[in-house]
Amino acid sequence: MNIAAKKESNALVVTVSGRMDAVTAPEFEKSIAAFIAQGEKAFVINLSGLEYISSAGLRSILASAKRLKEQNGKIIFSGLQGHVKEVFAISGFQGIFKIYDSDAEGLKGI
Amino acid sequence: MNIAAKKESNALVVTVSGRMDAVTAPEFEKSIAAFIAQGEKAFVINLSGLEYISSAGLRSILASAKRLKEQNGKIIFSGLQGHVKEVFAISGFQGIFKIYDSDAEGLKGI
Amino acid sequence: MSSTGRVKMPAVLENLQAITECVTAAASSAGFSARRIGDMELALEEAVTNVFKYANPGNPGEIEVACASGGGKFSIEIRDSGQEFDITKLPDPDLSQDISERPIGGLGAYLIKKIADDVNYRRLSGFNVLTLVFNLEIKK
Amino acid sequence: MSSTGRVKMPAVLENLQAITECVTAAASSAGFSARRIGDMELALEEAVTNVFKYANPGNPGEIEVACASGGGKFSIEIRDSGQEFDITKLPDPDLSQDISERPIGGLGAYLIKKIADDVNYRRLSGFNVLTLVFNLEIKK
Ligand SMILES: Nc1ncnc2c1ncn2[C@@H]1O[C@H](COP(=O)(O)OP(=O)(O)O)[C@@H](O)[C@H]1O
Ligand SMILES: Nc1ncnc2c1ncn2[C@@H]1O[C@H](COP(=O)(O)OP(=O)(O)O)[C@@H](O)[C@H]1O
Repeated sequence: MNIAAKKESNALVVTVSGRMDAVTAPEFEKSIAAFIAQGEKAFVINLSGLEYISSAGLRSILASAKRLKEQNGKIIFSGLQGHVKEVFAISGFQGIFKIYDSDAEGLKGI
Repeated sequence: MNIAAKKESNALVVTVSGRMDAVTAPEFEKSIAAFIAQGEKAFVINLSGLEYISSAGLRSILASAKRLKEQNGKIIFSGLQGHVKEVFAISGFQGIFKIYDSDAEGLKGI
Repeated sequence: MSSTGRVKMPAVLENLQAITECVTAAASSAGFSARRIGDMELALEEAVTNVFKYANPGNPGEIEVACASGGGKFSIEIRDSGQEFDITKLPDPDLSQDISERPIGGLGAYLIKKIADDVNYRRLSGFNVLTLVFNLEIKK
Repeated sequence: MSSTGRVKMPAVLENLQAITECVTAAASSAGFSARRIGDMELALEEAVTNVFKYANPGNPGEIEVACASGGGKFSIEIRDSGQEFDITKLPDPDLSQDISERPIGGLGAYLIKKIADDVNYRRLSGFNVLTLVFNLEIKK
């Protein structure tokens, strides 16, 4: 898994690529927690380069979203592909998160 | 396996990276044969990015060298690393081929 | 002709990748698409991480994963000697709850059931034996 | 605790990667370095491609590869039902010949013998059983 962040005017765009599995998912949660500690409150998570996600990944996404919600923050997603899209659909994450095709649309919608 | 070629004044530098195994090695032999057919007679084979070689790789190297020898051509090697260096040593290829640290030295020595 | 694979290892997270690679390599040689192999990988990860996390509280046990292709199907059998537990009996999670209400976790078994074409559990002389079946043709 | 792996597949080049990945995954979980795993991969490739090429002239048979770690060693057992052939009996190649004299091929068995810490062949009820052993400590 690789995590890269880019500050935009109204949100932090975090691009996650590779695999989010039981081994790597905790890193994602830690990164988001660190950004929140630095004062970030709005996140666009770009998953266009994410090839694989398991329930461990969903777990760290939901934990991050709960933490943000408590602080009136926001987290939305962009660029979901094949397998990741399917897992978001099956697990109902498609219904509880805002999902956009691109970062630009996400930044407008946030 | 990835093969890239660059024409220098006195030789063609062919950079081979990745893996040269029973599945991929025949591609190397085919590429060299095609370059010979195009009139190339002197080759510096840069193996600095080659991670793995098996006897199938040695086979296609020796076959290429024999073809070149018949036509008074030349083939030398540069940049061998760890595993590849070890396989060249065990198989005696270190003794029958000229091996240089860099392409520049190879181009001088050819 | 059929292809089979089998691994037996300590049931710890460090072995997730080794177990997964054996199974996906066999599935790939059986002719499944990369996409469907990703599905299998997911169901397998969910099943084996549950064994890592819950089957042997206190000290890690062993896990054995066997896979076989044949007859247009590919089956993965996960066997552990931990406490008896049948994931097929778990109720489905409530997917309508929003972010604050929704419990963290509880999706693993559900993903397995949704993704595999067939899921079968047996308790066999002290072992949990979970079998996941994937049809060679794309599901549905 | 020990780790074991086993694959049984049609003995064709298309399965080289699947066989290799199972063994290297198990070796990696057994704690070998990437470099030593590369050595194993080489010895394994040489042994299985010989089975693919020579064991069953005409129609491909099956190959079974089993590996196990334990006692500071990792062993790989390659089993096929092809014609009886003992690579440990092959004479070493002449490494002093120059490019024009040197025959193409004949290095596979030699590489196996040089790289594995121990090589053992048995003919067992119609099967060739070749065992390659690697010590956990770096050789020599
Ligand atoms: N092998 C097992 N042994 C004992 N309990 C288990 C086992 N597998 C799952 N469970 C129980 O079932 C619950 C649901 O499992 P699962 O759907 O995979 O989600 P999660 O592991 O994220 O909670 C777990 O929280 C655990 O309490
Ligand atoms: N499993 C086998 N069955 C029959 N003959 C074999 C087998 N393995 C190797 N041989 C014979 O031994 C020779 C040397 O094998 P090897 O050292 O691996 O080199 P290569 O395969 O490149 O010739 C082969 O050319 C072949 O004639």
